[in-house]
Amino acid sequence: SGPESQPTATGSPAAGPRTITKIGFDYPFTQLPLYATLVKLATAAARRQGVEVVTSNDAAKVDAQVTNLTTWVGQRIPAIVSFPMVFEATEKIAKAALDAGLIWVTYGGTLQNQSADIQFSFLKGGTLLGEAAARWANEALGGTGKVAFLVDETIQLGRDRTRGMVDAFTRAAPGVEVVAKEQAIDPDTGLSKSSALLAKHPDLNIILGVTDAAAYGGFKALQQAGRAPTDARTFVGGQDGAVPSLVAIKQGTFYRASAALAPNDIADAVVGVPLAVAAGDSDPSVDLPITLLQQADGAKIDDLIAQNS
Amino acid sequence: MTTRRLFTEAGRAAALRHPLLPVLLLLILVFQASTGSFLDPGNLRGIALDAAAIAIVAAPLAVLIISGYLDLSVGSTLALGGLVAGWLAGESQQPLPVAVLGALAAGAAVGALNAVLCCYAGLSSFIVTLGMLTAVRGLGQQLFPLPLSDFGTGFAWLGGARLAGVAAPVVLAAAVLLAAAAFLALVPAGRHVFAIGVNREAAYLSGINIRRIPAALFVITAAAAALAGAIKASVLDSVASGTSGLGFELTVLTAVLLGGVALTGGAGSILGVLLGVLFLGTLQNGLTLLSVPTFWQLIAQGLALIVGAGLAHLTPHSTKGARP
Amino acid sequence: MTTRRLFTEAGRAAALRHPLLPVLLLLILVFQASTGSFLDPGNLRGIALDAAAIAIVAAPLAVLIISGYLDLSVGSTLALGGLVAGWLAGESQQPLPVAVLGALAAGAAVGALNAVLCCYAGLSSFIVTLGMLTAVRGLGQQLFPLPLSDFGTGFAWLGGARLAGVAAPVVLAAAVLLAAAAFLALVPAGRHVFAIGVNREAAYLSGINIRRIPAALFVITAAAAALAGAIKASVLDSVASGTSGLGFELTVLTAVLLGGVALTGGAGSILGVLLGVLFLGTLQNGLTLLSVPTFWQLIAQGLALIVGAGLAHLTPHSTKGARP
Amino acid sequence: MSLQVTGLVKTFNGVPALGGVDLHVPAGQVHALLGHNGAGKSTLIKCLGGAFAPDSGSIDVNGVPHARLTPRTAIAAGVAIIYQNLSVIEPLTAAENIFLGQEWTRAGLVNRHAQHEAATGLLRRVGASCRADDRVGDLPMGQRQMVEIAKALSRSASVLVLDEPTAALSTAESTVLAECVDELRGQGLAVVYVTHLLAEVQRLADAVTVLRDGLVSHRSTRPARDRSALVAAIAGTSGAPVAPLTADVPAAGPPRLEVDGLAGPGFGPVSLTVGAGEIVGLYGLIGSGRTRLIETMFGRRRRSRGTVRIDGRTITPRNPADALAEGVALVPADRRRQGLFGLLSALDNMLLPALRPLARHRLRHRRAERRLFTDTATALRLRPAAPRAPATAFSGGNQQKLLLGRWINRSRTTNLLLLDEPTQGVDVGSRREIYQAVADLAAGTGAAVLFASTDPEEIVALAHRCLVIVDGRVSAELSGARLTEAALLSAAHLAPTSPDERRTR
Ligand SMILES: Nc1ncnc2c1ncn2[C@@H]1O[C@H](COP(=O)(O)OP(=O)(O)OP(=O)(O)O)[C@@H](O)[C@H]1O
Ligand SMILES: Nc1ncnc2c1ncn2[C@@H]1O[C@H](COP(=O)(O)OP(=O)(O)OP(=O)(O)O)[C@@H](O)[C@H]1O
Ligand SMILES: [Mg+2]
Ligand SMILES: [Mg+2]
Repeated sequence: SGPESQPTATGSPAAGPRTITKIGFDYPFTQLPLYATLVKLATAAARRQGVEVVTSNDAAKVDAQVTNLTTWVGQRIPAIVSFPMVFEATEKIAKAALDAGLIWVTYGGTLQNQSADIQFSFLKGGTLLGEAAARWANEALGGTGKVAFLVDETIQLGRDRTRGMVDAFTRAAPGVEVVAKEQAIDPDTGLSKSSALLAKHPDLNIILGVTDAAAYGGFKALQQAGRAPTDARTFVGGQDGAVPSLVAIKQGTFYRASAALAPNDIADAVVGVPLAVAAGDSDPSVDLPITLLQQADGAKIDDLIAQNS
Repeated sequence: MTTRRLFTEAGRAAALRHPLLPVLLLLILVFQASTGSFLDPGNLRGIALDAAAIAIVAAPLAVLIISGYLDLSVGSTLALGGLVAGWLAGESQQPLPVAVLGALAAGAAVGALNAVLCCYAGLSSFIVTLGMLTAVRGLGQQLFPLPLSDFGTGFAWLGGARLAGVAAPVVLAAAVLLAAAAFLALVPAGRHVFAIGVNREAAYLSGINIRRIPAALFVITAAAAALAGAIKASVLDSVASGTSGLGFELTVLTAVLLGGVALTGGAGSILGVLLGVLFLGTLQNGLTLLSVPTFWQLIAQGLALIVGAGLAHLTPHSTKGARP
Repeated sequence: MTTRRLFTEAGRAAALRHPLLPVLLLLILVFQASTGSFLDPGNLRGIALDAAAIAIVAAPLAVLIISGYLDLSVGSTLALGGLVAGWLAGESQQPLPVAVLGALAAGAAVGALNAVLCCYAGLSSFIVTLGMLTAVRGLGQQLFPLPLSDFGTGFAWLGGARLAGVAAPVVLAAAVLLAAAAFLALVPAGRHVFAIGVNREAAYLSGINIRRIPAALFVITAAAAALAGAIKASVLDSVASGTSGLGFELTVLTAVLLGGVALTGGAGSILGVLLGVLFLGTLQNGLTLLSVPTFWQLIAQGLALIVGAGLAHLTPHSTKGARP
Repeated sequence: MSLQVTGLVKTFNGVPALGGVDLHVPAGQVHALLGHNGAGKSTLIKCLGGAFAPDSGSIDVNGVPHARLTPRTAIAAGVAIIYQNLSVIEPLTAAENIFLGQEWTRAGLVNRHAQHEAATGLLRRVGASCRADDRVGDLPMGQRQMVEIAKALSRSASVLVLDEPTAALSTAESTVLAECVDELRGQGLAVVYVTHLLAEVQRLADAVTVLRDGLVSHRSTRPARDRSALVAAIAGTSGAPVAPLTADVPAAGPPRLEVDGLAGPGFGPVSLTVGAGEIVGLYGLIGSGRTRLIETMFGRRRRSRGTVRIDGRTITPRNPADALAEGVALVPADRRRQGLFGLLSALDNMLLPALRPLARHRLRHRRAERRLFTDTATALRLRPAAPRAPATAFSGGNQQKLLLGRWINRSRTTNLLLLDEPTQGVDVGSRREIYQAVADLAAGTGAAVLFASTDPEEIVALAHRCLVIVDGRVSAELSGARLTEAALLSAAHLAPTSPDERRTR
């Protein structure tokens, strides 16, 4: 099952309102910049609600995530919000949590065993970026040119974003030649892969990244290849809403778009959804929108940058 | 020598050889006192299950390292084993023994390649197995780009069954540890492993087969990694080629070295390795129980490793390198 | 001995010592022939820029390894250096020299801790620096949880300036490589490095300070890693504590070992290290140019490492260990 | 320039290795330090060089007292030491080794040219045939020893200490070394000279001190005259000289070992036979090819042609394991590199190949192992006879006994025993035990024994018959009354040039 599949056994066995004092927030990609922001904002949101947030140290390892979740279930952390690295691998633990009378909230997808979920459509985020880039290509390049994708095939989230981005772009701008799909999620790799691609295709117009970090590396590679930062025939876009990329967008460079999550909304949901479940809310789940940010969205960008500092 | 004196000597020797033991006990005490739930049966079961997969690989890896070689490819081999077992059990609907045998065969194949390159062609085992770590990961992702899951109840036995109240993986791990310890202590070839690790040339001139023994250890280590992968796949009822066992090689190696095995070969014990595995498991579990913030956990883990190294240094083994 | 004979000998010796050289040339030829754009100045500049950061760390690390120690913490130290430099240049608006000095100081502090633990307390450098790898990463994330960017034009000089048409990082890397090579060949302490790596005890008995030299190398290696971090931060005009330099230690170590440096100490050359760095850079770049699918790239990289190990094995160095 | 050691004590884990030793060596004296294996000679010397810190006592060098020395302070005080375990650095050149730690520099850089010149002079002075820019790892043991001696001389020391410097040297090289020592005495150095060879004591020493179990048991200033007193003091028994064991020459029968035209890189063709129970010595200069011949028979090196037959059966071992399966055993010459497992226990070292034959139901039979160890240790006078002590804690001579015990014990059926320098570093008393053990093995089991030695005294004492090897071939055969030290020396030195010199040219 993936984020798109339907839950079959939603709901916690323990009905009726409860009070919870502690929420375990398990976000595995602790190396990502977003992580620190989320923890900070969620902790603040929790304090406003009078509950405590504890975090796990998964370091992007499935093994560690499973171990830590198991420990939490054993420890009876009353509510767990978890972003499973491998959804299938988490099903059993979620079930154990529900069986123990705990609240389980799935983040970024849906499990069969859960109390509620916080949904994002990563596919949708990718699609937003792909469509925006295609629109720009059709306008600025007349529907021609060359595009390179910096993709991620290793985890579900990456595959979803990749599929959304690539499919949407190629559907809407069929005349643009796809010259590469290279694995890259960090700026270093993004930079070196883009440099190599630029050697082969000096006229590369578009680099779309599965993360803002990777796309930012591509942004730097283009500049090193002599592209002026405001070049009119160049487009770079990424996903996440990372600060360096937002700054570049705001400055009017050819880094033109980012499919961004709103950390404040997420943090509120991380605290709010389990509390809603505890309060007996009949429909506690939320679906958080991913928004495409471009230079025109100056205020939103400022807001996001503020949330991230 | 009286029996009593023998015992006292053994006790002193154990404490001297394994200074990790008192520290592990102290750690457990502190965690129990501060969390109150460390020693809960459920929590201990969780630690044991995690430790089991590590121990199953750590024991043969320790023997391999004592013989003077190294295998860094176990993380990817674990993933490959899990994928093959999962694919056989799930998609191909084979019974559990077939799935496990398939995983073992896949692991053994990787191990055999390592063995040929390191023991017979004489290449550096560090680079070769680092290369295999990358290549086997790529192979696994190429063969199974998408996660596998839903392996059926037959396969669930491997990770979930209880034998006399103990989880099957823990029973397996105990068997592997005992076998490795018995091999080192009771079988002539066990001593040969030490001899090869200390002085290959002298071992060769003593008529020991200095290629076949480490080669067999490479195969066994890789097969054990694949078995651990199958167990993990069974426990989680799923396996993903990109993430399964990622970084596992460093965890196992850390446990082995913490346990007092010398990276240069020739010294180490299985009891030490068990202590190393338990130390890591206890630490990770205790830090989570204590709700230590993420980044502090990283710092604490790093420092604990260094403290562990300091203790391993106190063992008589480590006087090996001249330390004037 | 005539000059001519000297030259012929040197040529033969170089080919024998560095079998990676012909293979690197072959690789370049193949990539150029199949892609047509490998030798484009822009592409070579890209490779050189990547290789520069690796070489700056690989050169001192190689010397450290020759002396018989190891530093696995360079990946996190690189991140710390980038963070400190970026913070000084960006938030604190300090000029470039201050930012670079800050990074060097942070790196040197990490290196000094490694040095005390490994050289003076005598702990295993493998475990200690593995622990530091984790702890320093945690420290960096704790201090700078959010990514830093926008460091201003002054700081951009470090990664972007051209000196006589060559990028500043490449000039720096060349200087570091030359300094390391000259140190090993010309300075007494450089010869002592080999002596310590081969036989610590004998070196000690010859009156060599077997602690201070490796200790200094730890500090220099860590400072170099921090410098590389500052350069990367300047090139990218951003740095993130969680991902910067992640896995860098393995890349550098691989380059060093491919270059024929013995992990057991006592053997290696800086020319070999340079070849190792270029081999890795060329391989990764060429595979990208050829649009090899992701997972096949992993497989090819792994196999290339093994082939590289096979070549390193042909060097006279590796006959060091008895190989009956 | 003098050395004065007073009340030196050093214990290992509570066991004293030195129990309060006094030693006075005035300037211009060569002082022989003697004693059985494990008596504490090397321990004393390591205290002088700063390798060990003594528990108590003091060391006066040129009138300056030191409670403990470090290698640096020892060097600075003018003490130069040649340790029993060579400490050359293999990847460095001879010149770099000679000046290691004391490099000649110009503007902070190594002055290679000057070092090369000076090293060449030093190497010539000690009679070495290697060149200053040879990589030491490529040199044979004898040349390495010469490099080490040159290194000690380069330090312009006032106290020179040599720990069994001739153990790896042939007679010719030992003679050159003796001349060097003579010269240094003339220059007023205080020289401490450790050896097990009484001939050297008589040739060189002005005074002797004999250690016994860490205590001084005998002192003399006229060592040349009381040889039997020395043997008594060292061995702790009556001082009969090492008696030849060749009295009972085995009855002639079919040969057990027949070597026919055996040749390999650097030696041969060699043809020889050894009868049942016969002990045949191979005498030659360093580099004459004895080691290569022996190692080829053992499957350690490739043969280029020729056959080896045991009891009429041709054997073609491809590796040592094959040779061992045919009942061929080898005690190698390079103890540390080819024999010893430093970290492992004495029992492991001695019985490693015996574990399998002793096993019951494929499991180790510890009681039998312990019994065999005790018996073998007693037969060879191993000191201490501690099965669990690591090999590195044994003195040099006792390490050699561990290796001999590996193949000379009753768990083995040996058809052919190959020994390469079997008693290097073994004291006079134990040497007799070892000869006896070898002779017993030959007489008792009818094994053929072939051994290489650089010590003519040893050949005369142990061999029934001796083959003189020159330049990789048998150049003469001596037996019975013709087998004398003088005959051996003249036969070996008849060769026009030493093979070592030819090889390095
Ligand atoms: N590192 C050590 N640890 C423990 N015991 C040691 C160590 N080194 C030497 N000994 C012990 O000290 C005693 C003296 O040894 P030493 O090496 O000084 O003897 P030696 O007189 O040089 O003998 P040899 O003639 O065999 O070289 C021996 O009993 C030896 O076992
Ligand atoms: N310590 C050592 N390390 C490496 N190689 C060695 C060592 N000692 C000897 N050798 C090599 O082993 C071979 C035998 O050396 P060595 O000179 O002792 O014996 P040989 O030449 O056969 O003559 P002989 O035994 O008569 O002296 C030579 O090729 C030498 O280079
Ligand atoms: Mg001695
Ligand atoms: Mg020899």
